Amino acid sequence: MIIETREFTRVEGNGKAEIVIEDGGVKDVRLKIVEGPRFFELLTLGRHYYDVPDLEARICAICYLSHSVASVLGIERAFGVEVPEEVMLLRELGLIGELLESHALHLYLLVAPDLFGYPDAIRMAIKHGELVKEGLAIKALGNRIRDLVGGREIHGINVKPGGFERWPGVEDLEVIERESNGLLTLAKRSVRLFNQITPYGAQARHFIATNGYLWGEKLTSDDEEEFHYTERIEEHSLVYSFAKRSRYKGEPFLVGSLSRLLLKSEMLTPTAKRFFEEHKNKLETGYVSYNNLAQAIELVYALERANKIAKTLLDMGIEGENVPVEPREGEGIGYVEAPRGVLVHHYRINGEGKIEYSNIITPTAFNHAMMEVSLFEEAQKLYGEAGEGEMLQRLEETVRAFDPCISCSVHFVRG
Amino acid sequence: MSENPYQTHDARILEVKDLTPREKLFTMRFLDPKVGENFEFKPGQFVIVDLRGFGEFPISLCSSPTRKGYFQLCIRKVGRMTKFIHKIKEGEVVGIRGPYGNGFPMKNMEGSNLILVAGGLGMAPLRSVLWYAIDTGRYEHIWLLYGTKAYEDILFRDEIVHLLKHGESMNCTVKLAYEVESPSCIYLEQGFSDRVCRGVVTDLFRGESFDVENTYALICGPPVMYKFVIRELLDRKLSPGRIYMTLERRMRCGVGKCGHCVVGTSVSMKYICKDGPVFTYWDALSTRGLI
Amino acid sequence: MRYVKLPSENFEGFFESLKLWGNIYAPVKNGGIYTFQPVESASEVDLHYTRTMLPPKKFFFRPRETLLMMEGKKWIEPSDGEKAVLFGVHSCDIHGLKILDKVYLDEPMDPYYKKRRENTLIIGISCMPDEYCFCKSLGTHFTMDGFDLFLHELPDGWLVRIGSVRGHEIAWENGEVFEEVTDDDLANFKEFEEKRAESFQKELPQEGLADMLDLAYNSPVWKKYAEICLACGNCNMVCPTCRCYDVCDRWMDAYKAIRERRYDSCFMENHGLVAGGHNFRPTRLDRFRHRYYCKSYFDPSSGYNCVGCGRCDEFCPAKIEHVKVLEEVRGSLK
Amino acid sequence: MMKKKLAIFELTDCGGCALNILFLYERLFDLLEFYEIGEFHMASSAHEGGHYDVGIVTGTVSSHRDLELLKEARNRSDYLMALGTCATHGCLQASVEMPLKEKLKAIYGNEGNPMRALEPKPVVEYVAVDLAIPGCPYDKNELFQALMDIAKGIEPTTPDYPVCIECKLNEYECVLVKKGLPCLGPITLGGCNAVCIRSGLGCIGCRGPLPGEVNPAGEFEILRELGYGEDYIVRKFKTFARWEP
Ligand SMILES: Cc1cc2nc3c(=O)[nH]c(=O)nc-3n(C[C@H](O)[C@H](O)[C@H](O)COP(=O)(O)OP(=O)(O)OC[C@H]3O[C@@H](n4cnc5c(N)ncnc54)[C@H](O)[C@@H]3O)c2cc1C
Ligand code: SF4
Ligand code: SF4
Ligand code: SF4
Repeated sequence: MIIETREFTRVEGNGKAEIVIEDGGVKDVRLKIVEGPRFFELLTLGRHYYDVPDLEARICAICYLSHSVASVLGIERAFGVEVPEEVMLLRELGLIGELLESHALHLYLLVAPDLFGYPDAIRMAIKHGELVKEGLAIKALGNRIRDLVGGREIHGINVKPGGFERWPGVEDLEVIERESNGLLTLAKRSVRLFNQITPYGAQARHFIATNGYLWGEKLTSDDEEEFHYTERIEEHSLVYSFAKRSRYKGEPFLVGSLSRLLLKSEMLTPTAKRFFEEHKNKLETGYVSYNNLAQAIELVYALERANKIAKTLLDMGIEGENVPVEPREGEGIGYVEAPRGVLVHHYRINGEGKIEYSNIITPTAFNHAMMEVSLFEEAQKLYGEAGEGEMLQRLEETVRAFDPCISCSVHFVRG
Repeated sequence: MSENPYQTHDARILEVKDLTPREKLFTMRFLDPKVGENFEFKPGQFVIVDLRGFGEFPISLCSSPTRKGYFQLCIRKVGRMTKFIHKIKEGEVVGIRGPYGNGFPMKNMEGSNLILVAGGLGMAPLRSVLWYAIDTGRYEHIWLLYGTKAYEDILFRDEIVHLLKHGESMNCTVKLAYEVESPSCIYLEQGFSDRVCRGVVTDLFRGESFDVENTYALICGPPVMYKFVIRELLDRKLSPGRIYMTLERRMRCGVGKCGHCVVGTSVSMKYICKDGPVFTYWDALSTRGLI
Repeated sequence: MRYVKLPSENFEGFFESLKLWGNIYAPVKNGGIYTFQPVESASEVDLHYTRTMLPPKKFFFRPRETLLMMEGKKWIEPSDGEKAVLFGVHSCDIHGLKILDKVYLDEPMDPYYKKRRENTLIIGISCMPDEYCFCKSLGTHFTMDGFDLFLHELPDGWLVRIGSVRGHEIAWENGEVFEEVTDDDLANFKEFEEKRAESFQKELPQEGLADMLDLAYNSPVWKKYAEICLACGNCNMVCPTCRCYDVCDRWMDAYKAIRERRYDSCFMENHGLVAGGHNFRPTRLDRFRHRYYCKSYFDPSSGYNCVGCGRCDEFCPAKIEHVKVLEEVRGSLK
Repeated sequence: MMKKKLAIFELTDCGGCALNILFLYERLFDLLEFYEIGEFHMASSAHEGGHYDVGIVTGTVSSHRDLELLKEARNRSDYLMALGTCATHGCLQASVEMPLKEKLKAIYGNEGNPMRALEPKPVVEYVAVDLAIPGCPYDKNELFQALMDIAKGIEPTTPDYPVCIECKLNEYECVLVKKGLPCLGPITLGGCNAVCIRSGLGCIGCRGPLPGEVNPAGEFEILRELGYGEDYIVRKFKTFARWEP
């Protein structure tokens, strides 16, 4: 017998799960991404590098900047371009804006209704209006940063190889400095709120992240030194899904907030670090549901870090000089931490600056196997114990814990 | 009220009447009696109707200024705003500003014959002229030549039939041309065989002769109609200065600012809203693009 | 006309004193263009600018502005009483404003335009033409009115013409920064004007222009240019005498609306469209021609609707040149 | 007053057009004065079914699942809106000109099509819609105005001018004329407030071509004169709107 969930709601994109029941027990669980294929890799083939980040941004709206930054980093590495600190700081600021926007959306509007037992945040707002407003406030700052750095709340095209077309002004940075500080209390409150989450899903055994907090030159894992994705991660296609599945050392692994905290806690800002220490034992169990708690802690990190970056940039003064980009033959990989985990853009570019090969692996694709394992374990736990409705609800919550971005996952490429 | 020409005055819709499936007649009165008293207009002028929060659009006044205490607008349902106003019910309030435009030179024409040539919705502004002329009795004889698609499309049908029957006593000859045959039309045609026929409006000129020295023609209809009617009139030697027509263009302001209704070339430029909407055929000859 | 001299060393003091009259807006370089922007100090101003992208009409007839705001079911007017000083306006643009005055101050007056005109001082400044200017051939390179003060560059300062009572008051209240004009100054002024007169590279002969164009209504030249024109409307937007606007009501929240107007362009397909789908200027050719006719319309009381500022040429992506089109059309008559 | 029932149906896309609705922030609550949300996958687990007054579809039809959902959306909604360039023109994901089989093979390494993918096409290729708001993503104020108008019983207005108009209203430096960047503003439908030119970049045409008598040939010549290759220009033109309606 196969039990099928409805399509997941309160996640980005379209997916569902099938639970295979045999001999009175759960035999297998399949996570089906039903979002149609999107062919982004093909779209960029033969294109001039300059236009590529704008197009790649369109892979996903929630994390468009992660895509454009990863794309830009990949291109710059292929050309051997080095950009000055202010450019990297601004890009990081953009990624932080994205993290704020995405985590606030996910925690307050998509997960919180589960905690309080509502179908959505709009209906939840009737009783818990303050909470929804707090979430929207954090989200709004995130979007403001995305607008500033990226050029638009969604799919801006301001992030370019070599720098930016539009540079933020002093006033813009002052606003960010002020607001990031002002919102910190809300973020702290969210840690307390999402600390209520109970453990469910599987316990991850492997964690992978980039070697820098929000972007990196390489990947790192719980038991390895730094490596390139091509060296340790295999992927293969599935007949029942438009997304592919990846494994590390033959095993599922986790990317995202929880992995970042566990692998890179020494990079955290002071308050975020304190929170991490406080909840460390819990987080270290590796239950995927604690990803939500990790996200809340990351909100604190993001606000503190945004504040710091704005201060630094104000102190340094923005030069606003772009680095000239000369196309040359080369290959480069851009690693970025999208809000939901590691994102890879890999390009080979020819001497004229045209894309010859491109491969994109998104966090949800990395997490695919882990999601299936989690669903499997959760289904095993609940099948026969709880009613079918309750089980399906819990399975949906399990998927939601990953903050999956299904749109992204449907087009990682082999060029 | 303030001096702001874009401000509109509240007017209550007293009555809404279906004239045809597409046209409704709105009878309105200003809420503020002072505004009502100051609202003096000439046949051929128009107002701007303001549905606050949605937009504005120009509509000719179709009642005669001789009828006091209210004014009437005949509105065809064609697009966004007009569809919306067709949903509005009696008793509701809309904004009105105006009257705008030059209107027909009714004073100058006193003592003369008037030929009103209406096509379709063109009947609306000419109805104002018609009743003004009848009410004041200052004109020699009035012809109304009205071309319509079908029986159902005849605007102010009751009035038209009434005038077909009793018009002569008011110095008024009404003639009607219809394009689509129907029992009702045939019935009408049988009743008034000399004045109702199947055909287009120009067919109604057949058999008519005018005293060209003492006659004015007033035309309003769809853009394609003008050329044919004017030829008919010129054939009868009517001077281009005695042929009046009322025109329409897109308008945003109605007071000669927004530029949409500007027509002409380097030698002559006209604002339809301010210099018109009534023009002579001579204006059309000297300003390209007017018709 | 009254004349005084503003020596270079007093320029800053004079500039500062203008702040008493309102917020100062002046031409500032911004990337590859100039724009009129609020400025705090004289050093921000580019006194030798060629032309701003949007002409000073933007202060009186705003690119976008709220005409009315809904309160309950009534419209109320927004209030805007800003006092401003428009510093550094070129002669052609002053002529442009005079043409706009003809429209917006004609009865019934546009109250928004009128109020801002009253609340704004105009300080003109002399200029040197670049490759786009053809104001001299239209007689708009010099203006006798339409300003409060007009500054003409001299080697050691400025010859200032005083054009209004308010201008006079400024000169009066700042007596200490001005000097009497000397013969040397006049000689320098004359020299500047002569040099300027010789620098024009473009000319639009006015003689018989209006009637020739009318006669050339069916010239193939119109068609040739209409084919490369993008109908993007940029030329309208930057024109100091274009004044078409569109109006739109918008919802600000669930129950409040505003009525907003914004610049419109006669290149838009709907400009001549009326209900029922009839379009009085259905093709790009019609609209292209319409703009040229509108700009070349000769009003006996105010002259042409074009002041020769060169903006439409500078900002046309298709590089269509106003003078060239008109000359070719006229030429095609022979 | 009875609230209208609103449903948002998401086909294959980046999620931006659905997300952008949430970005209305407090104005979302203004809309909720008139609407009740019956279905909105991204934000709600509610699933009321039945009849909807207003349906919004985002995304392209890229699989049989999408097509089924679209048909359902059309059948159940009185007023159907295609929202975003995916739904109105196909956007990026529909711009790869290659047979579907080859595309699938290039990406998934086999020719089978177990998930029943379809050649990605905009919503308007399959069903008639009452309103199409393009943009990748669309301007959220435009959606707000449209939904307010619909709520109040009037047809929404849609922009009918190129991006250049708004670019000039904001007094942005023209990047085509002054920097020689390939800006598609002159031939692209406005309504985005020229947000990309605000950043000093050329419009990449995400709102699709301006309908009516535009002049892509003229734009093509201009870009060629600026030194851009023909292939490059053609591809740029087609990026968002291969399925131009
Ligand atoms: C002087 C004058 C007198 C008129 N008298 C009448 C009348 O008595 N009865 C009648 O039914 N109609 C009359 N019209 C036409 C009427 O104004 C249009 O039918 C109406 O504006 C259409 O608006 P809409 O929103 O329904 O149409 P849409 O086609 O949806 O129009 C959208 C917008 O375009 C503009 N527009 C479209 N058509 C016209 C037009 N013809 N004139 C001006 N603006 C237009 C309007 O601003 C409108 O809001 C007159 C027009 C003018 C200029
Ligand atoms: S700026 Fe040039 S291309 Fe654009 S409408 Fe004007 S003349 Fe045509
Ligand atoms: S930058 Fe682009 S959109 Fe703006 S005016 Fe120039 S061509 Fe038009
Ligand atoms: S400027 Fe062009 S690319 Fe940018 S949002 Fe507007 S239409 Fe889209």
